[in-house]
Parts: sequence; structure tokens; C-alpha cells
Amino acid sequence: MKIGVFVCHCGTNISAVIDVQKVVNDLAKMPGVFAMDYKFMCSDPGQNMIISEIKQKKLDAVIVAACSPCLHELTFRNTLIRGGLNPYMLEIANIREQDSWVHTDRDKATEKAVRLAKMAVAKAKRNQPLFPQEVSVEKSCLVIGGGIAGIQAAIDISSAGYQTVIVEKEPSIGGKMAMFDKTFPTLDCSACILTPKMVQASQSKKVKIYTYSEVEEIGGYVGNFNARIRVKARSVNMEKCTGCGICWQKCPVKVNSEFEQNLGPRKAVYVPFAQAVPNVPVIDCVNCTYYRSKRQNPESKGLCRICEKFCPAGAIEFDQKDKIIEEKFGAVIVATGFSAFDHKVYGEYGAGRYKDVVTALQFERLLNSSGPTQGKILRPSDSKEARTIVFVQCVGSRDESKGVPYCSRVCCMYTAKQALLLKEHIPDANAYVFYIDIRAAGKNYEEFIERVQDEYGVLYLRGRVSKIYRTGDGALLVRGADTLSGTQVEISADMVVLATGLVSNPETVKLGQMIGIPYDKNRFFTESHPKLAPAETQTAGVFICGACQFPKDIPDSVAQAGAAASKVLGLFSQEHLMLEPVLACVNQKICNGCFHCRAVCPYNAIDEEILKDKSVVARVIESKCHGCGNCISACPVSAVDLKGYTNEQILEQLQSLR
Amino acid sequence: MEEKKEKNGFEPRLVGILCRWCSYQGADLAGTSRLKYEPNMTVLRVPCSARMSPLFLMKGLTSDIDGILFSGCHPGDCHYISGNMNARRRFVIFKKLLEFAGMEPERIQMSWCSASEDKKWADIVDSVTIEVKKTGPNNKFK
Amino acid sequence: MKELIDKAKELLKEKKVETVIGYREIRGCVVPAYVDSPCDADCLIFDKRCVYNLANYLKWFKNKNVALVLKGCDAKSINVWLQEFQIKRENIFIIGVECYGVMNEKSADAGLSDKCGHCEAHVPNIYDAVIKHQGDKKESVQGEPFKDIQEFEKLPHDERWDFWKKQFEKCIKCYACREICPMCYCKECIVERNIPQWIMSSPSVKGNFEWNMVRAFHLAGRCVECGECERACPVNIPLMKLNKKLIKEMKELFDYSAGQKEDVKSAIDDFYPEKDIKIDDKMIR
Amino acid sequence: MKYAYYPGCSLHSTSREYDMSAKEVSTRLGIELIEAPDWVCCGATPAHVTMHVLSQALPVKSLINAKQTGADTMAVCCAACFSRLKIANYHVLNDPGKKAKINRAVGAEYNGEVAVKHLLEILAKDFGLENLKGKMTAKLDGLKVACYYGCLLVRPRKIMQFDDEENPTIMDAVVETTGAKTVDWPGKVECCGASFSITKTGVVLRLCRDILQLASDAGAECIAVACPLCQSNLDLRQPEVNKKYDKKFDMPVLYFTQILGLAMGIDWKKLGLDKHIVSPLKFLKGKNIIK
Repeated sequence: MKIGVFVCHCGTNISAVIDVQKVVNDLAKMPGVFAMDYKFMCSDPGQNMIISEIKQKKLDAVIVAACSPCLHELTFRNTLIRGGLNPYMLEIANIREQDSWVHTDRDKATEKAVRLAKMAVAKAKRNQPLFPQEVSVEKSCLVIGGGIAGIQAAIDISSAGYQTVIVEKEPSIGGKMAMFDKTFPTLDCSACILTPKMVQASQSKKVKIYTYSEVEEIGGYVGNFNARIRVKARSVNMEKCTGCGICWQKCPVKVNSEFEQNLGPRKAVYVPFAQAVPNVPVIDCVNCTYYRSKRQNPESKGLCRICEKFCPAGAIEFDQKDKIIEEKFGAVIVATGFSAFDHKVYGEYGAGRYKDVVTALQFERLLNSSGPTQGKILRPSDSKEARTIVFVQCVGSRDESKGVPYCSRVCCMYTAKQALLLKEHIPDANAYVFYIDIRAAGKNYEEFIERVQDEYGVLYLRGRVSKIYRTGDGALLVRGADTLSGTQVEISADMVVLATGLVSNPETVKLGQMIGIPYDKNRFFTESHPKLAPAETQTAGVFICGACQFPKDIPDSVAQAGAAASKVLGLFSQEHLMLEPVLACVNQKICNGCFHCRAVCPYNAIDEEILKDKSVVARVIESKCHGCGNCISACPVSAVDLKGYTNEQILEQLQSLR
Repeated sequence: MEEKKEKNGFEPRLVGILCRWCSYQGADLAGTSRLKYEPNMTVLRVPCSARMSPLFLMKGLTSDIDGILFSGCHPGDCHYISGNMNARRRFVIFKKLLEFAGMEPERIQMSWCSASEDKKWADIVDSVTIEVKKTGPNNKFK
Repeated sequence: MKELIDKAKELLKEKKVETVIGYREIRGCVVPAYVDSPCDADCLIFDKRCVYNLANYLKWFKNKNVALVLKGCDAKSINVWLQEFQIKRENIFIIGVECYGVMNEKSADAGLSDKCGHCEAHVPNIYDAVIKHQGDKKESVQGEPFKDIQEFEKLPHDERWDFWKKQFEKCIKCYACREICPMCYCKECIVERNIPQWIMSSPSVKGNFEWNMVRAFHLAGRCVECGECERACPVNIPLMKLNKKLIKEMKELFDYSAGQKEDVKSAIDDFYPEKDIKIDDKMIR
Repeated sequence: MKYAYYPGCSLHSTSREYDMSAKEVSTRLGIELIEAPDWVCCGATPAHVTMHVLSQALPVKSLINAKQTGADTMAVCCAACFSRLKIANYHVLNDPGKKAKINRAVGAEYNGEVAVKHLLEILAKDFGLENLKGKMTAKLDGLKVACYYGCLLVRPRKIMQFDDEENPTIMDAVVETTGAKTVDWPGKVECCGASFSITKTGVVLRLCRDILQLASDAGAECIAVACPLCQSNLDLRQPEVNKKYDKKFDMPVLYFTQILGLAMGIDWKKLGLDKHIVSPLKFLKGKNIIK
């Protein structure tokens, strides 16, 4: 093996401290090594020199002793390609950043440069040509979550001509945005801007929507994910149903509606809300009389069955079973959104004992003209109009004692919006807002807050509420501090609205572990880079958008959805993907199948393979492997090795110092 | 007197095995910032602290190297999610074993150094060098 | 004894297993016994001379249905094997034997083996049937189980090195310690490979040090303290001292003992960020 | 069941009835309370504002003495003592630096081996609510009680680990074993003014008025307490509250142990029910609970 060592002067950056000539001389004494120096190795003439030496001296590997590999590794790899060598036959000895710039003693620095170069030679001797791996791309995208972020991402991807599948666990897409009344700061009606998007998604030929469904398993890797989707039994035939609504009009069972945040009723067979997509009801097996009677007595014919009798299309199918769908995808977008903070832990605010202490989402339904009160602000306990309302901000935000140290970002704005809408509904109502700080960073947000305070006369009190309790007359006494005037205030209110924060979806952890994307201590998904890769994740081919990454408002969710979609489109624009060749590989002849490697692999990149002799051994799923080398250190027999950083190479490097 | 001089003149051979995302870049930054530190350590670059098999420590010592340093990203910052967590446990256990077998603890070191900790890197190299100088040459296997 | 023999007969008669691996006595010596048919089962015995860890024989019965006679300490090896996917639980039938100590083969007085002094597993923690102990149940010696290790740790490092250098000098690289160890089941041991050459093959200070360090390290979080390596060593290297050191560290640093459960991650593959951060103070810069 | 018992100064002086009733009830339940030998002041209020180490060393001294009783848990009745003892234990267990200082101050090695429990916890958790119910001989049906916890029992949550600090329910559960009804009221953990009773009586009067008002608004006929300070403020200051705010409160303030004792059929004199300022005797007679 013939190795060429090229020592760079880097002007005087290197040569001022290091005796370059001595380095060249010392290296040239090594067997099979050719060495030379040049003023600027990275310049065109420098590179051309390397190329001509590769060709003339028939070099097999190249060492460049110059600056840090972080700077010019790619440059010189390309030089090698132009010289006809495999780019991975290059090694760099970093004699600038880690030698000439940090030392002053010329002899010692020169000695170190020799050591560094010799170490690089030792490694290069064991270098093997490596080839990027090519994988095909399945050009369809799985979007998990059918809220505004998921819908937007699906629309963007499908309009570029690629197949998209939305999986939504509720019976309708729309997510939390469908529950809102108006949106800040423009006050356009939430449904009016969301519904067209829902319809657009459902009518697109390229978008398939599985509602009332969950992703059960995801395997595979970028370009080639396999997903198993469970479509739960709706008990209503989606093809036959016309959405006439007779079933739920006739259904005799009334239960609290989840969509109405338990403020209004729904039937046992129901569509969650009027504009639901698809407009096909679901039978709630827990509360349906038929299913209940069947559970009690499986032999019987089952009671009630009124919906079945009245359905003109014959669409009710009590014996429907869950359906399992297996599909292949090239990319996955996770848009699972958030959950509202459960204020049960706030004993001081009644821990849910007071009916008239409502959450912001409940108040949103009260404001909504299609909500349980047709838009009248009636307090839940006695349906009396609420004329004095206290809004408490930061309930489940910025409160470490309750395990939520972060700011939920949207509560200041939606509280202002709700206070404004209250004033529009009942102009002489009294609205008080207790806040810590007002965070109105967004286009026209600050102006909106100003308007709420000045034009609508909502009274803002800076301080926290220490206690809410019910007095004898049914009113709620809100005791809080006004830190600006330095006094304690007590307000007797008809209703209290808690601006509950946004917390992660309870399924985040399970989903994250399944797909292999990490989550932070607040259980929000972690993006690949907090600044430069906000929609990407550690797992190639999996993207995130919306509030599952962190609380965000609608415009931000939509923007991130667009970003995620464009990343997917970038992926789909390639016929084949090239994967970095620095990967782990298993020598299956000596592998014991103890799977310590699998136990440590952070990417689930180790799979089982059964050999002809029936022994089970490990196999690296190359497209999942990131090349960290964790498995190599865990393997007791050194059956796994990392291409480009093999055990042998590193041992040679260590021994080169003798 | 003679022996003391000998010890003072001792220039230890040290190896630093650095992860490419944090520690190696931290060491680069020390260069860019023109910090000055002892020239005894030769640096070897690997992808992640998880790649640093603890057996490298043993191999280094039996190859007459005077001291070895593993350095990776701070816990929680690993580019490969959790590599440094595994690395930490392996390192600690093997270090305990080597010390039990009579190796000097100063020869077997590990540090967390991020890409922005240029000063910390310089300090680490200096203090490791000083410690190993005090410990003296490793001639157990000569 | 009858209980044991009956169980073995029953298993063989009902064809639940192909072989029962147990102990028998030949000319006053206890040796492992392979029993293939019910009529041979009468030879099976169990008493304090039954030192061997029979789990080791699984190396040759990986995919076969076998029954094993295992003491509490030996049975822990099965958990490690299961943790490492080497066997299927349904393939083996564990005849656990309640045990209150086996004899020390290496010392002339017929005292108990060192490992029995702090035994916590008189009854196996994994078994399909248990044979009750007959006779008096002497409790193990109480006290600090790692006293000898702690004392050795207190010595200055050069004394420790001198001690081990002397010990390792004796090593003839016969690899009896490996052959007898139920955890050393590798198809090809890394000592026998030269790419990469982790271990120098010659029995020099260097080669012997490397071998013994690697052997001990590969047992970190896996050694179940059956003591077989030390018993098998023809030159009497105190190998258990190294193993016990690692057992102690695994316990102290990671609160982990090998072979307790079959479905947990080994501590060496696992981590707990909040707990492990404590290591940093003393060990990591 | 055996516990070391720490009465604290109040239970030997102003709140003897708490001590009496606690011992009576425990004896009936077969819970052995062995007074810790040579216990000292818990250091409540004055100590920790003057010197931190002192405020922790004092309780630790008593905890060390408690070891002599042979019990591994110390039972405490007074909320202030409970708080001081528990906080001292917390520091010993979680802060090696503080532990060293404390141990130096008391001149002994203490590693937090004695657990501290309030009598309420012992009854509800160790003894068990169901078992407790079985020991009740007289049903106190028709008695409406407001359980008042005060501030020290429950806070800070991280250290006390007692119950929800805003809406505790443990005393309610214990009192309900007697058949009495407890009311859901918002004053459970309000401040009674504690030791300001003497220095700033005005503050205490206002706070006590609020508590009494909330309790009577909720329909309570008497208040159950677990702290001698709360009891004395609500009981002792009640006539003054009535005078200052023109109210007509006549609200007996009973220790929960007294209520339990009544339901076990213990003689009211043994429970010290004659020692209150707002005498509960007439009220209890009216309810046919005592004769």
C-alpha cells in the first residue's frame, strides 16, 4: 500500500510554529510512505498537485496534514475522487487548530505534528474504500394527526402530486382548532377558515383519511417505512351512510359530549360536530344500549337498535370489526398536537370541584354560536348569564411546582380574545384578567392586547390568584394579588375562566419510542436542531409540526406544517437516497446473538437474522444506522465494527505512538 | 537530585480520543481562539463517545502510553441521543477495574467538553498532562 | 434425593426433556451426569460435593430440550442467558435445588466454599421445580460481603500492581477459566482473533494482563459468582477477586446484580441520566 | 403498634385536652405512644428566624432521644412540632452539608432513621380507616363538622408529603369514620394568625373571623382541628371576634381526637371537653352525644 502525505504550510499559520520540512522528512522514512509539502494545500494548485501525485506515484491513500477536518475534509475527498481514488481513502492530520495554533515550542509542536501524521498513516493503512448506499424512496407520506397542522401538511404534499394518508384518532379531522370560536388577532371565525381546509383535504384524490384510527406500529427507515394502522370499528358503514343524521336524532342515549368539553350532550351514535369530515357518525360502544345489553348477555338479540331501524341507508353495522391496514410510506409527519392542561392539581382553584370555574376550551365552546349555549355566556351551574368573569392566566404554565415550567405561548392571546368576545357578547360585563406577564410577540398581537385593554375596558391585574372559593350566594370569590398597586384584591365573580396551558399529548412517549424520535422532559418531541432544523427529527424521514413539538399558535403550526411538507417534498424529489457509508456492520460468522448491540442502539437499527444453521444473529439495518459506534463498544466478541472507524484502525492509531 | 531531574524532564505521551461533534470541535475552537496548552496529547477522532470501547484504555496502557483521555458531549447533548450515557457507564466500570489491578487513576481519564468549551479543553489537557507528569512514566509493560 | 430422581424420571418418561443434566458419583468423586432414559436416573445425587455450575453444559444443548439440576447461584446464569437470548425458556426445565453451601474443593479442611459465605440464593430465583433441602439449614455468614475487596482497594496502587503482576505471571493461558464459565459462550473468543488483536497471545506480562482484564470486563454485570473460574484455574489465580470487584461496583454504582431477572436490560447497556450524573463528580471532568 | 410520642410544650400546658384525648384514643385503639425521654423544644417559630442550625438541631435532639423507645417512628400531634421535626429530618436526609452541621451541634450521629408522622397519618394510613370505623361505638350522625387543617400540616408539600396542600381530605376521612358529616368548605388551609395572637391580635381576629364565617356559611356546627395553635386562636379569640365584628359565633372548636373519643364512647371529662372557652357541652348535649 502506497500512502502519500501532503503537509500544508497554510501560509505561515502552520509553518511559523512547525518545522514542516522535518515532518516531511520523518514521514518519508516510513515504509511505503511518500511525503511532500506545499504552501496552500487547499488551493487549486495544491489540490492539482495531490491529484498528479496520486496518479504518478499510484497512491492508495492520502494523508493531508493541514487544518481541521471540519473545514476541508469534503474538499479533499473531492480531490481524491478527481484523482481516481475512493474519497474515504483520505485521512486528515489536524496540525493547525490542534497543533500550530495552540503551541509555541517549535520542537514540541513539530514532534506532535509528526505523531499526528503518523497516527493518520496508521489509520489509512487499514482504510477500505467505502461506498454510499443507495435506497429507493416510496413516494407517499403518512401524516399522524388530523389537526390544522396535519391537514395543512397533507394538502401541501398532495398538491405537489404525492399520495398522503392522514391518520386521526377522533371520528373527525379538525383537531382542537375546530373547537375554537374565533381566532386572534383578526377575530375571523375558526370554523370558517378551518372547514374549507378540511373539505379540500377530504376531496383531494391524493389524500386518504383514516379517522377513528390509530397507528399501531411503525417500522422501516427513510424512504421505506411500514406502518400498521388500526381503523377502529365505527359500527356505521362509511360507504352507505349519507350523513342524513336521522340515527343520532332518534338515538335515546344522551351522554356528555367530549367536543363540547362536557358542557353539552351528545348521543350514543354521534358526529362530534356539525362540520365533521367525514360526516359519518360513530357508535360509542361504551354507552350504546345495544352494546351494553350485548355485553351483559351475549346470547341475546340486543336491546334498542333504534338507529338501525330508522337508518334509511341501512348503514348501521353492529358487528363491524376493527380493520388493520398495512401500508408503505417514504416519509412520516407527526402532527399529534397537544392536550389541555388538567387543572385538577390546582387545589386552590377548586381542583375541578366548582362547576363555574371553567377551562379556556370550555369557555371557547360557550362563546361559540354552535356550542352548547348557542353562544350565550351562561354559567354551567345554573345557566344564569355570567356578567362578571375573572380570567386567570398561567394555569399550568410557568409553574414549576405543578411540573410545567414552560410558557404555553398562546394563553395571553386567547385570554385577551376571550375577554374581548365576552365584551362583545355582553357589553356591560366585567372582565378581569390576572396575569404574570403579557407575552404578545406576534404580528399585530401587541396592538390587539392594547385594544382589549383600552377600547373594551378589560381590567388587567398583574398578579396571581391565590384562591377561588364559592360563597354562600353561589358566587365565586376570587382572591388574588395586584402587585402593581401592592394590594390584595377580592372579586366576586359569576364565572372564572382558567387559561389552562398546553401540555403534550398523552400518547407522545409511546409514539416517540415507536418511531424513534426523542422527546424532552416536558414530553414534547425534540426537533433535530433547535434553530436550523425545526421540522426535522433525529430519525431521517420523520418530521414534526404543530404543537406536538412545543405549544404554538395556528399561524406557527401552519408554517411549520409547510416546512415539514417541503422537507418531505425534497425527499420525494429524489429517485434514490444516498446514505453515509460510515455504518456498523456485523460479522455474522462470529456473532453470538446476545444482542447487547440492540440494547444500546439508540436508533433501533439492529435486527435479528436467522442463519442457515438456525442460529439467530444480529444484522444492521443500514438505513437506520447513524454510525455512532455504540454497538461496537457493547459487543463482547467485536463481531460488529464501524466502517471508517474500525477497531483495528483505532488500535493501529494507538500503537503508532509507541 | 538526579532522579528528580529525570522526572521533571519526563514528557508523557498522551492520547485523547474525542467525539467529533463536541469535544473535537471544542479542541478546534481552542485553536481558533489561539489558546495555549501542553503539546503532549495526540488526538484521535471518533464519531461518538459510545465508540470509545473501554478496551482502548487497556490497549493504550499496554502499548506504553502514559495516559488516555476520553472526551465526549455533555450528558443530554449527545449527537446520537444517548451514546455518552452508555459510554459513561462502560468507562467508569473499566476504570475501576484497571485501578483495582494497580493502574494509576491519573492515566485513565474522561471528560465532557462541548463544542464551545475551548477554555475547558485547554484546561483539561493541561491538568491531565500535569497529573500524568507527576505520576511518572508508564513502564509496567516494557 | 428421591424427590430429585422421581422428578428426573417423570420428565424423561413423559418426554418433556431429552436429557437431564445432573450430578452423579463415580468412585467417590462427583461428576456431571447426562441422563437420557428414566432407568438411568437412579444415579442422580445432590449434596455439598456438587460444586459444578451445570449451566455451563447448556453451551452444548442450546436448542435441545434439557432439564438441569441447578443451585441458587447457578440458576442465575440462566437469567443472564435468557437476557442475552441464548436459550429459549421453554426449552429448558430447571430442577432447582435448595442449597446451603457446597464444599471448598481446594482446601483440605472440608469447609464451605468461599462463595457460599454470603449466599443470598439458597433457593433459585428461576426454576420449574424445587427440591427441598434435607437436614439443617445453616444460614450463611453475615457481614460485609466485599470486605476482602475493600481491604485490597485500600492498598497503594503499586502494591496492587505487584500483587496482580505476580498472579498473572503464573497464568499459562490454558483458558480453563473461560471453558468452565457459563457466561463465556462465544462462538469465537476474541483472544483467538488477530483482527483486531485486542489481546496479545503470548503469556507475557502484557498478554496475561490483557487477557485477564478483558475476561473480567466481559463479565461486568453478567458474572453470577458461581466461582467456577477460580476453581478451575490450575495455577490458582484469585480470579474471583476481579469478578467480585466488578460485582461490587455494579451494585454500588448502578444498583444492579446479575442474574436476578430475565427481562431487564443489563446495567452495562442501560443508563439512568438522573442517577448516573452522580458519577460525574468523582470520575469525569 | 408502637410509636415514640412527642407531645411538645402545648400539649403539656395550654392544650392538655389534646394530649389527654390523643392518649385516650390511642389506648383504645391499641396504639402504644411512648413519650420520648428527655424531649426538648421543637424550636417552633423563634428558632428558625434566629439561627438555622439551632432550629434543626433542636428537633434532631428529640429524634435521637426517641430512638431509646425502640420505635422507628415518632408520633406528633401538634402541627408546628410536626412541621419542625419533619423539616429537620428532610434536611438530614437530603443535605449532607447540613447533616454534618446538625450532627456537630447535637454531638451525635443521626441519619434520619426515625420517621415522623402526624397522628392523623397514623390513624388514616397505618391503622387504616376501615379498622378505625370498626372501633366506633357511638354514631355521631347529624354532627356537621368543618375540618380545619391550618397551614403548617400541609406545607411545604415537597417536605411534608402529607396531603394536597390546597384541598387536604385526610382529616375529613378520619372524622367521617365517626358517622359525622364533614362539610366541603374553602377555609381548610387558611391562616389563623398563629403566634400573632399576642403581638398583633387585630390580625388574628380578622383571620379568625374569616375562618369562622366560612365554616358557618358552609353549614358546619363545629370545627375540628389538629393543631393547638389553631385551636387556641379560634377558641380563645372567638368572644373577641364576636365583639369586634358584631357577630354571634358560638362555634365549638374541637380536636379531632376529641371527636373520635366521643364516638368511641369515652367519657367527656377524660377528653378534656370542659377545658374550652367556647364550651361544647351544651351543644353536644343538644345533639344527644353526651349526657
